[in-house]
Amino acid sequence: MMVLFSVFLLTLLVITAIAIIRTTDLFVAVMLTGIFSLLMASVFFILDAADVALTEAAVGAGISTVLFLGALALTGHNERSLRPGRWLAVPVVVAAALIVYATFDNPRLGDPEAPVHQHVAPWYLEQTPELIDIPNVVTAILGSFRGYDTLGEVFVVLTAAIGVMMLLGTRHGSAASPVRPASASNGLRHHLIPRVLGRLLIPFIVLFGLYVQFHGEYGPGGGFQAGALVAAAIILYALLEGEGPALTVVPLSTIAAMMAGGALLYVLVGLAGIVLGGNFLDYSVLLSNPVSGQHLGILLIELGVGVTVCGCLLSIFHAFAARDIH
Amino acid sequence: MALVIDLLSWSLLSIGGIFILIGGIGVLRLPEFYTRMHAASLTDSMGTILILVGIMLQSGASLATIKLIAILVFMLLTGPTATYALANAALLSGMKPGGSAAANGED
Amino acid sequence: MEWLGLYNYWVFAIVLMLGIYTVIAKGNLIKKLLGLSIFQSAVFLLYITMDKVDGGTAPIIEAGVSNQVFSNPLPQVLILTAIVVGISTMALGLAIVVRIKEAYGSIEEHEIQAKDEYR
Amino acid sequence: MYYAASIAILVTMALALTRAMAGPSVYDRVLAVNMLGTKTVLLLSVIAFLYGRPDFLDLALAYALINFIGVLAVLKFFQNAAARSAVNKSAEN
Repeated sequence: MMVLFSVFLLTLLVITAIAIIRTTDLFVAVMLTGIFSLLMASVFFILDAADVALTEAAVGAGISTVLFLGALALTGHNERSLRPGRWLAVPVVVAAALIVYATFDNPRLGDPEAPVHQHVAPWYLEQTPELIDIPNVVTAILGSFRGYDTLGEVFVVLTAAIGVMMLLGTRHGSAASPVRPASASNGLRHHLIPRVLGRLLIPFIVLFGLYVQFHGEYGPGGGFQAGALVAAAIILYALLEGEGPALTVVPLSTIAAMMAGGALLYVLVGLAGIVLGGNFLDYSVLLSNPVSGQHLGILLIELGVGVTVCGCLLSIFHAFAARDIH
Repeated sequence: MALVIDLLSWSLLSIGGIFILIGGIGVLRLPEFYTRMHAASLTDSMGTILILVGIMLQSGASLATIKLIAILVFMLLTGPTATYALANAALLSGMKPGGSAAANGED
Repeated sequence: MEWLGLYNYWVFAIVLMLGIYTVIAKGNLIKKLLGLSIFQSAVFLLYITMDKVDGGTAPIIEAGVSNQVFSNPLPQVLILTAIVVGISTMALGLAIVVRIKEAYGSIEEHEIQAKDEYR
Repeated sequence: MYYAASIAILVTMALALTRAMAGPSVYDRVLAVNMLGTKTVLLLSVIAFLYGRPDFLDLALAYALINFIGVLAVLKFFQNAAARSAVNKSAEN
């Protein structure tokens, strides 16, 4: 039955993808991308990937729509296609047919004998209760077994955010800051009901973000999701009250400190492992009991991840929002 | 007793499902934006209440029920607010309610 | 019903190619980025499809329950981080598009190329 | 009975998706996206119970909290677009 549900959702997914491509209004395309993300999260959840679905929810529901709309506001939302290039559909269809042909050799969905399930995955599932002793195996792998990977990903996020700041942070000189429409900086202040409700929701979103952050060892969650959720709460504040007040609450210097501080915390935890006589990112030596050491290490690096992701997403949002309307 | 609770929650779930389905049909079939919004928002709230309460009866007194109550409260707060905001934006943009369907596009 | 077990892969193939088609055939730069994000989602779908085990549940060990079958946690870890990285790199792409718009006054590929030739 | 409810939700998602693609106005599409969001919350809650893992309700809770942001972002986008065209007009005159 669940397989049929996922088949139905996947069919909707394909239809949505086709609609995204066919529409010439980019605003509509962005809206459909929101639907795409919702369907994707449901499919992830049906396929047993609760952590991934939570990440897709935290990122796809609010932040990606806000970012795309922020970019559309700066570039215009009508696509003028003079060069249809429809003949390119031919090689694409051929390639799709080839991939479909190749899938007949794939192990079918859910096959326990599939090669993926034979290699290291059983080892992770067996050893996690012994070596790390936290229920969420995904967090254990993310934080400890494959800590290097996660460190790399955090630095990719940081680098991308720095890149956005370098591209959009500069002022273009001679334009002498054209008159900004008053309402643009004010947010949605005159919409009383959304404003009151938003103010009510923000503390709960932050609270939920902290829950996801620190409950990540026991249920779905962790630094990546929590960072995105907290960033979404602050972006909500910025939408309601305008960017100015949001920058008073969380100034740019704080955001920069969060971006760098989280990544630094991660690296320092790794270095502490070396100082205490272990390997880089070996948390077992942090405390006298190796398992408690692992707990402490994962808690700290997840905190680092969460702070960095939150800072990076906020800096990206502000970079787009502060760009003068040209 | 367990049977009564089961029956109650099942009927709530199925009535909720029917409400949601009606809302979906309304969004697809009604002639113009404001009527569609009416179909969407009312059935959304009612269906949400029925389905979530139906699940709550099944889960009994547990952490899950508290989470379900939280979900229900947030849905009941955000749903109508989003609808209000949308209707407001549409009205300000000059879309007239009750206008001829042709003016708003589609049959 | 054998085909049901392969349906996810077929959707992967179709969505992947739809993404590629948007990137190579459409001229609008933001549309290209949307195509890229569709492409990316297709890859996510492939990985998460591979993690499923029959009768399995999400790899979060429940206290006091033995003999649980778990789905593969490894692809989940890879995709979890990839989603957040994906949105940051997408933001970088959007930033570049915004700068292109400011420099060329357009985000259509053919108009940008025409301006480049004119110079 | 969970199955009946989830099938109703899935069918409604398909109907809302049709509305999102058909339009005709942008507001119809936003309405459809919002509706799909609430349906996703319900679907995720029902599936969490179908799988017998009620601790996964966190997901539905996350969507219930932040779906709202999307609608507000759209609202602000329209408002700014209107303000911008007003500024441009006054600059031209």
